[in-house]
Amino acid sequence: MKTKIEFTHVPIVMPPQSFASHEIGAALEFAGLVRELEDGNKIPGLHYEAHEPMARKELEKIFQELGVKHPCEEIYFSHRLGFVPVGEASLFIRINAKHRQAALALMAELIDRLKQDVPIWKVSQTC
Amino acid sequence: MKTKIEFTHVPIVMPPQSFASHEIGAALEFAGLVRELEDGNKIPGLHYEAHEPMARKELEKIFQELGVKHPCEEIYFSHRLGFVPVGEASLFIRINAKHRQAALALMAELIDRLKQDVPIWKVSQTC
Amino acid sequence: MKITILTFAQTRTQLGFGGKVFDCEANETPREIFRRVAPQFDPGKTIRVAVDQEYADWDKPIGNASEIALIPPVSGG
Amino acid sequence: MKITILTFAQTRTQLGFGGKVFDCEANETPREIFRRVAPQFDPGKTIRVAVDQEYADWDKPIGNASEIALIPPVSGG
Repeated sequence: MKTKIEFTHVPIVMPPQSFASHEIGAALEFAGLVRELEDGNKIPGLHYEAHEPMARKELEKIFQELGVKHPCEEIYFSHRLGFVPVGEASLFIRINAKHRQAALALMAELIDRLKQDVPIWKVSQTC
Repeated sequence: MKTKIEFTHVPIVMPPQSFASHEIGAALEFAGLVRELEDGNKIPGLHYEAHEPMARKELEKIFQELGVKHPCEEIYFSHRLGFVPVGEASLFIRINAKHRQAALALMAELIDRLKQDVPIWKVSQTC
Repeated sequence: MKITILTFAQTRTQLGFGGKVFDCEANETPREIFRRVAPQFDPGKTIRVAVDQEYADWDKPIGNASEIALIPPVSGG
Repeated sequence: MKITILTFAQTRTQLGFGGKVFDCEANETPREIFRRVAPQFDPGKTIRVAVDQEYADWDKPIGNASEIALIPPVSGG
């Protein structure tokens, strides 16, 4: 499984798709966008921070673990840090796989694990 | 829920994203690609055909039904018909939702239902 | 009355046409119509029938429908 | 030996620094080190600790580690 992790302080730009093989049947992309209402309050955006080297290590562990359960060919993961305005993407994940079931299951579990174990924090404006 | 269904005989071109509201937190896109091996045999591509007016009706029914279980804001559905070469997309689905769980669940169930009930067929070259 | 019969994928090969208009009666069922117009054709358990673009019962009269379609197992995506 | 202590999100506010180097001993645990360098800080049950960028036990000696990080509940995505 080919994996790539990026952290960026500027808007996430999705790299163009280039399929590693003709056996990829499912290309799944997820973008997580900052919503205008945070706990019922209108916000201009969110600040994100990370323990970046540890986040990379945790992500690699999660990729390996989930890749065994849900075999996929490629994972591209990008998280924005710093201020992210409402309507822009804080997170972008692309998963390419032979079969859609593996791609969908890996995507769902990866985002769950991200929100449990990967040292990234959103900090609201007032902090 | 805003929905759009397209059938096209030329390569699928994803329309640019434009988020209907600042409350969309999850943008999920799935592309189904034609794989080189079909039942173990190398193929140049697949032919797709549909009972198009019935397929639209079935899809609208499925959207409404799944949208109740998994509230989402927008579904864009495009299926290519005619010959689709290996490596190109036969199917493209975009789902925008407030929350990722609804988008992921709707995507998974929509594709399952598509493959059960929507009158679209892939016909291998030898037919 | 007239009914349009549509076929897809392997049913088009089996019946030898994609779409064709036949005479029929409102009290005929899809199964009866196909027995009459394509006696060699057996829908078996896997081929569904759609009447006016909705999945329908093989053994329910078609009423004032204008289209019957044979729906072999679908394989979109 | 020297240890770098990193803090994030609310723990940075609570401790008043983002990263700082302290003296410590290999047989000290993260809990003991924080009691010494930030006596007012209580990790409670929700703040985890990472030693050399791996989740670790609050009560296990740090050995020859070079970094301890406070990991309050994460909220990426």
